[in-house]
Amino acid sequence: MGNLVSWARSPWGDSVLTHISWDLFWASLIGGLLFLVAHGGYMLFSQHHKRDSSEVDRMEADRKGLPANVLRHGFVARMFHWVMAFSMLTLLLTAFLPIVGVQFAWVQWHWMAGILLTASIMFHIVHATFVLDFWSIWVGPKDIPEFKAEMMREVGIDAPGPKPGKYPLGNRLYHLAVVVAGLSVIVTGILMMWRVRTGLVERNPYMLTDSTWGITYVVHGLMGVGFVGLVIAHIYFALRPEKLWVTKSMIFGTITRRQYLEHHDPDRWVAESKSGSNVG
Amino acid sequence: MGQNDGMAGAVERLITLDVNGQQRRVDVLKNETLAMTLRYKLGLTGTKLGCDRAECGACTVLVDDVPRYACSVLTHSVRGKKIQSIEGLAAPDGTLHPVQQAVVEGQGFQCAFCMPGFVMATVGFLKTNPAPTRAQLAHGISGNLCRCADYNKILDCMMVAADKSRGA
Amino acid sequence: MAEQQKPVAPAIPVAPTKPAPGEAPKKLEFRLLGHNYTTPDLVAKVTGKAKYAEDFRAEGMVFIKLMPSPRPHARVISIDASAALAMPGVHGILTAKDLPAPPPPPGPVPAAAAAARPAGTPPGTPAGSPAPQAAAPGGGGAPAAPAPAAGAAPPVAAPTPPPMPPEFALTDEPVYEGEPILAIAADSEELAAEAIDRIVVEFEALPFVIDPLEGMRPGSPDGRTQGNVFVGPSMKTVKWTAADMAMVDAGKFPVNAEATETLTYGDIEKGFAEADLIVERDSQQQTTSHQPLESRSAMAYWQNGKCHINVSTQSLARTVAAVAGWVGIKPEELVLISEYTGGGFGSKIPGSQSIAIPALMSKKLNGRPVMMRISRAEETYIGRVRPGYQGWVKMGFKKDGRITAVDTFIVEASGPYRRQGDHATSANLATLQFQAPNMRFRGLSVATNTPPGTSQRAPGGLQSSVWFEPVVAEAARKLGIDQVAIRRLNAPEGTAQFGLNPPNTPPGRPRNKVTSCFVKECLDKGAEIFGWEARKANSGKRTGSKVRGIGVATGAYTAGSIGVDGLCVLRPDGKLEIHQGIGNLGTHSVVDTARVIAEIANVPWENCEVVWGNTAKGLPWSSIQAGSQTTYAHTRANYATGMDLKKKLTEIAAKDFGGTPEQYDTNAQGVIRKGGGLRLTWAKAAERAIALGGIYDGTEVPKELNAMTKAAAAAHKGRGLMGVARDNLPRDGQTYGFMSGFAEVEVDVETGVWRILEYVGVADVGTVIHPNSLGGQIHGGGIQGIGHVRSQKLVYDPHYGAGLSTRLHHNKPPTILDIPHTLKWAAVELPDPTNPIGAKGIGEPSVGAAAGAVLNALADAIGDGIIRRTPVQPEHIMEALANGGKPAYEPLTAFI
Amino acid sequence: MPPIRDAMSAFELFQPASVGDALGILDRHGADAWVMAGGMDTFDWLKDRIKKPKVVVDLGMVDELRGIKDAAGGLEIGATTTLTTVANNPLVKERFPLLAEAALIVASPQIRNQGTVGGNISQDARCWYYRAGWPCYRAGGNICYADTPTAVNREHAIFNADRCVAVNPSDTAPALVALDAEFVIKRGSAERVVPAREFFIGPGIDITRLTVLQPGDLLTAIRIPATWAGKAHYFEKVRDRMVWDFALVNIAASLNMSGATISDARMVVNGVAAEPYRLDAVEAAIKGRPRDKATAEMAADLAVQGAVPLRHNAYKIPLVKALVKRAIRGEAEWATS
Repeated sequence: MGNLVSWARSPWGDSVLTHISWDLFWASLIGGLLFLVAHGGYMLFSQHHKRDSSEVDRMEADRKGLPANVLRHGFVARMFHWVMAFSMLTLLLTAFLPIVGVQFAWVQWHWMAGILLTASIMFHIVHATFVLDFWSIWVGPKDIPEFKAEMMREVGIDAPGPKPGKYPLGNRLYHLAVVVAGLSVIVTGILMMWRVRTGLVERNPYMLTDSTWGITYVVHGLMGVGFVGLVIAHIYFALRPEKLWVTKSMIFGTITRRQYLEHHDPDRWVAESKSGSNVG
Repeated sequence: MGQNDGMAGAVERLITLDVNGQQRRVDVLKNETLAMTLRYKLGLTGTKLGCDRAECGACTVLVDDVPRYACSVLTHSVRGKKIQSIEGLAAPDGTLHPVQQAVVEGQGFQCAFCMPGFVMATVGFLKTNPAPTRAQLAHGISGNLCRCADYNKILDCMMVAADKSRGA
Repeated sequence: MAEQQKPVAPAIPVAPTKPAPGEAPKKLEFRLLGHNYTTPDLVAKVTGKAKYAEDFRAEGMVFIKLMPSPRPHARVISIDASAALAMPGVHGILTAKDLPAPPPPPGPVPAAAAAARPAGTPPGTPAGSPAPQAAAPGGGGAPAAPAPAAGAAPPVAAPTPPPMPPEFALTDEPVYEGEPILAIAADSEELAAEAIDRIVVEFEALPFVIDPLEGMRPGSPDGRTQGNVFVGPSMKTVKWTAADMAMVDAGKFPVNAEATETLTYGDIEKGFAEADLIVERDSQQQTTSHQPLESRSAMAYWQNGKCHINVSTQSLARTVAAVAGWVGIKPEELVLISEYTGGGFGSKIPGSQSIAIPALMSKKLNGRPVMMRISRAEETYIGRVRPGYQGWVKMGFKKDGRITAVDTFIVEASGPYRRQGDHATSANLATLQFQAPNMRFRGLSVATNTPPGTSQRAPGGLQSSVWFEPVVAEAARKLGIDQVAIRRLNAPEGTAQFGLNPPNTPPGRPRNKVTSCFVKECLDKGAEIFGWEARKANSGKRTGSKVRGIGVATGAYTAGSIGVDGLCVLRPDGKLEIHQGIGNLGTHSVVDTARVIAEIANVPWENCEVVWGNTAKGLPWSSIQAGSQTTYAHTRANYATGMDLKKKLTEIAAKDFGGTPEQYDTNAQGVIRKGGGLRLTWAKAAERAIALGGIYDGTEVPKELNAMTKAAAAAHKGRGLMGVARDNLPRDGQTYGFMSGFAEVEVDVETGVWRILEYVGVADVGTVIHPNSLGGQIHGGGIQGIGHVRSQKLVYDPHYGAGLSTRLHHNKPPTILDIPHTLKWAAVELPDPTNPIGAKGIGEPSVGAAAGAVLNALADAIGDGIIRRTPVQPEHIMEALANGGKPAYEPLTAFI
Repeated sequence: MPPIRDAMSAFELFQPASVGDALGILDRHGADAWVMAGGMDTFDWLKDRIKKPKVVVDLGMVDELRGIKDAAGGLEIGATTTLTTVANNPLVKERFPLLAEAALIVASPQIRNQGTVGGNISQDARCWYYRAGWPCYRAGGNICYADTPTAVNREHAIFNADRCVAVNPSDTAPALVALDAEFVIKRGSAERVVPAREFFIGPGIDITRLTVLQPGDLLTAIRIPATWAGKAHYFEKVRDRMVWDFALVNIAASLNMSGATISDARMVVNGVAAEPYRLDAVEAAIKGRPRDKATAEMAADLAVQGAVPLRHNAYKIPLVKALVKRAIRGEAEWATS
């Protein structure tokens, strides 16, 4: 595998970082695929315990006021998600296709997609802060009871304790990873805009020192290859049969009332109708 | 051709070179240039190193009568070829080559560090064009740099040299 | 040695020729001098037998590689060489700490100090002190050292900062990229390089300056910790105002910015008020490296308590003390060998500091021979440069073309170590070349973290022609005056006066004057050979995309110093050994000036052997071989020596055969009685001298001789009849050589590519002593000047302070195809009256004349206002012409 | 620590006598092997100690790689044929004078005596930052030192720069592109024939190489079709010095005339992009037009569309225009004098 990062001699003879080793890309890719296989295998034996259908029936009866379809992702949120997905895929393809041997002039598409990603993320932050329930996707100490309960359920025990709110814990942990990696690539990527010719900023390739630039590139690279694994995992889950209802909700916006009650804790996530008014 | 460990194209270090009409047995590193071999192994220091980068001509020697920069030729690549350096130009009795004679008569060159290279380049060029015009001669020996910039006198001498060489 | 001997020896003037008032100077005729011959070193050169420094070998020789500084300015914090020294085949390391303490100024007459004053040293210089700087033909340039005399700021009340420390061979505070930090000796260069790769050096980065004008920006870093501007031997920090720098940023030179040096003559305000036409311009000249074809390689070993070094140096006698100082030994412990030098052009006047490295390494290795081969890239870093200029010039003219005033401001890129002073030299030369009645020079010598500046063939002289000549040419065009005529009108003549003074110099102080000057004759002869009048029809002639132009310019430079020694020994085998302390750097002067002794004493040249190039052979004290001073200095010294030899010969004859010495003379066979036959053969005379001893065989020598000459005489005493003398001949004034240059160029206006069609140089060199060599100097110097105008440059990346033009194809010295296929030259051959031989130097004046002529021809072809910097690259012309004559390049940026 | 120059590192040397042997050695040593023909580019890298290959494969003994032969009215030139041979070959001079002229104007006589046509077209970029061994994009790093606000980039690219602004320095490459040449590349037992246009690649495609040649590849021959034989040709190189200089800009053009009008054309400039820059728009626009001033003016403007100058190389725009005009007018200029 060689070194995980590549070093070079700066014009002044100092050792500076330049890039991550592209071996790490393969590591991330293989890691993502291994996870996929491992998880797929595991799911064959998974005892995941969702809410008993009898209980769901009871809850459904109790909540006649719920609409038939519960809004999970508003239009704006869905737009954001898909724009981000598009830009992220473009970024990954433009970054990594040349490494696997598909050579083309990728830089322009890469930074343009990067700008799209940055814009969409900035919008998302504002939107999540002021419109969405910002904390619904966050992870914190208060999630420990849910974590314990979900682990029990995973081995087939109908454990007491909280059910997931709007987002299951795994979902929220994934989001956290994406936040960290995403902000890292965005911040480093924005700095890199001063390195390449974009016409958007007054270039200054010497804005940072040689060694700081090296760190910038390595962070960008590390997080970038990290996304390879993350995206593989994400797509994998999106395509798993038992999760397709979630995927559909990212397209159509809603889940059925029954799905809502099956998978969520109505107390932790108060359903909205498609019109957006609180129900129940 | 050296053939060690049976591998095609492999090279032996101990080789025989044809230098100035003599067969010289010499131990040559793989990464050794002809200029280094001549200067440091065979004692032929008339071949000068001005730049060691093929951009001054002070190291010019003839390889099979063709002027080449000895600084930029691997010695191993001239096995079996006829190498002529400035030391091999005069006759064994000391009679100067017509080109050398012309330089002596015309008091050509100043510091003369470039001189062996210029002389060899001229000898090589005159083999391909024995009766050059002054302009053709200048082109022919344009791969040699003279920092004293005695170019005018060099061309004067070398035009005489061309006449002498034809007469010889 | 195939020259025709003339049957009759002409009368030799026994004292400086002084033409009677009104009498026109006449050409001197000699038996040997003035005739072509073959120098005795030529066969060795053309057969490859001549040994230059890197051609020497010795048993057990090891090889040095240097570690260059990766940074333009830094402090070495630590060096860990343990891994390198542990490698088998690695023998030793040398760092700055291993170098001896600073040497005292070298030589009985400190070579550097004596020669470092700018040309045109103002009055007040002690009379009889050696002439100011000079550089040798084919190897010119004066040594660089602190130059406190002319050009320095007037004394100020503030306490003077301490003088800057000298430069060493290795350093703990590199002040330019590539400066050697340490040396490693190993079995091979390759192994030494591998070893250096394993050495860990920790640096503390220090601020640096590349473009001198950037160093003037308020708040900008200084090139040295002591400041950014050299003032005399010291430094201080000078920053221009924000308004000044705003002008720089707008591409205009701020003419009212602060200067640390001011020199004046007359009253420029009055001068400009009288002018009918004023021409001014911003201007820039590049820094160029010397690039002698032989790098400064050196090989050293110790034997029997003496340090033997094979070196490449311009002036052997003057290198001994310097090298001994750098090695930390006494001059008598040093054997210096330099029989052949592959060019120097000012960069090897007293050798170079790096010579000490193999010597000290060898000492560490118990005398083992050490070879230090300097590569071309290393030569580009440590091999010295000519300082570039940025600035402004303004000249006033009367309607008839008479110059009324000159004002100039020159910022010199001096490199990191010392004030070079080329800028002040240029200004002083302008007062000579153009005889301006009023002039002011303001200047700064700015420290840059680029290779150290030193004299390069015509230091300040080349730049003077490039700086001022195009302004004169523009004025002539504007006034409708012929270019030759305007130069004739302003040319110096006779014992012309020149020189600038520091401000507040009391009025009436006498100026410098030259010993002879025949510029007008040079212009006339050049115009005739060039066919100036006929070629005027070519001016501006367009054929397709090509336009032609013609130009003329003059060049001037010091051309002679005084006070050096000569030494010869007439041996009992009848041969005359002529010892020369000057180096053999290609100018042939080492042999040409030796012929003076043979000439004077009537010894056939076939009987003469010239001894040079090895201090163990006993060599007399010499001039520095630089500044075009050798020919003058050593024809005088060897004239005195020849006279001494002849005097002793006739004295011996008088002793043996009666009568007075005056009744005897010499001919090709030996000593004759006037009107009678041969009395003493050369061999017999030598035997008699040995028998007589005393002054005749060198046992007693004059006290006035230099210690080095005395040591040489002592080594050779008793071997024959010794002629030995110091040049005590009188001289009133300073000796300068002059050139006129004429050029025709052709410019392709679509691509900006230009070529020179014709060049003619005519020299005022006094008596011509060797026509072939003179032609070589006129053209060689001329082409070096052309290289300056055409292509040579040094390029630096300003962010990293790193040299980019480390290769010849980057720094672009001129090739054989960059000049016309045929060049012409001539000399006016009017003797200098202060030299009995009448000869002067010419290595430097040739440089500026050619550069100026080509620049003027270019402007004649494409118009004024386009060329503002050198080298004139194709795009400078092409872009400006495509842009309606407006230059598109950056006018003031340096090192691009 | 800082770079030490001018001491070549040791390597294993192979001097195969046949293409087959050479390919075998290359196959065995993969990326460790360095192919050397004339060595005029190689020695710089090795002496600068920037490249330290374990194995050098000297092609000098492979006779089958040398020579020029007729190929159906065109020519096939062995990759290690020297530039002198190309410049003096009667067939080249008769059919493709622009190639002869381009070869004759390379560097210096001795370099042409040793440098090969294959080496000339596949030589690496001469950007002085890259050649200094600095860790730029082309060297696998993350910056172009030549494209910074303070960089000295007079010799750099005005077209198709993508992070790296180095240019292709070859004189023969544009000539071969203008002749629709094809390049025969062998690898192991496989052979592929690559059109000139695809042989040269820009930084967008691969920032670390100027051609498609990868470790293990061996350029064996150059095929020039008969298409442009005997047609109107033009070559000109603008440079600072008449010897040892790379082109600031050079131009190679072949024009097929049908009477007084241009029926087809190839026009290529080099020294302006990382690949020989083919002026497609010009080629299309001058079809059916005479070789006159009007066509030249029109073509000149088209030629420089899309040019992006750097701080020190804006002159290349008018220079390209001037050369395009001259190529169309076909005036004989001093090429080599």
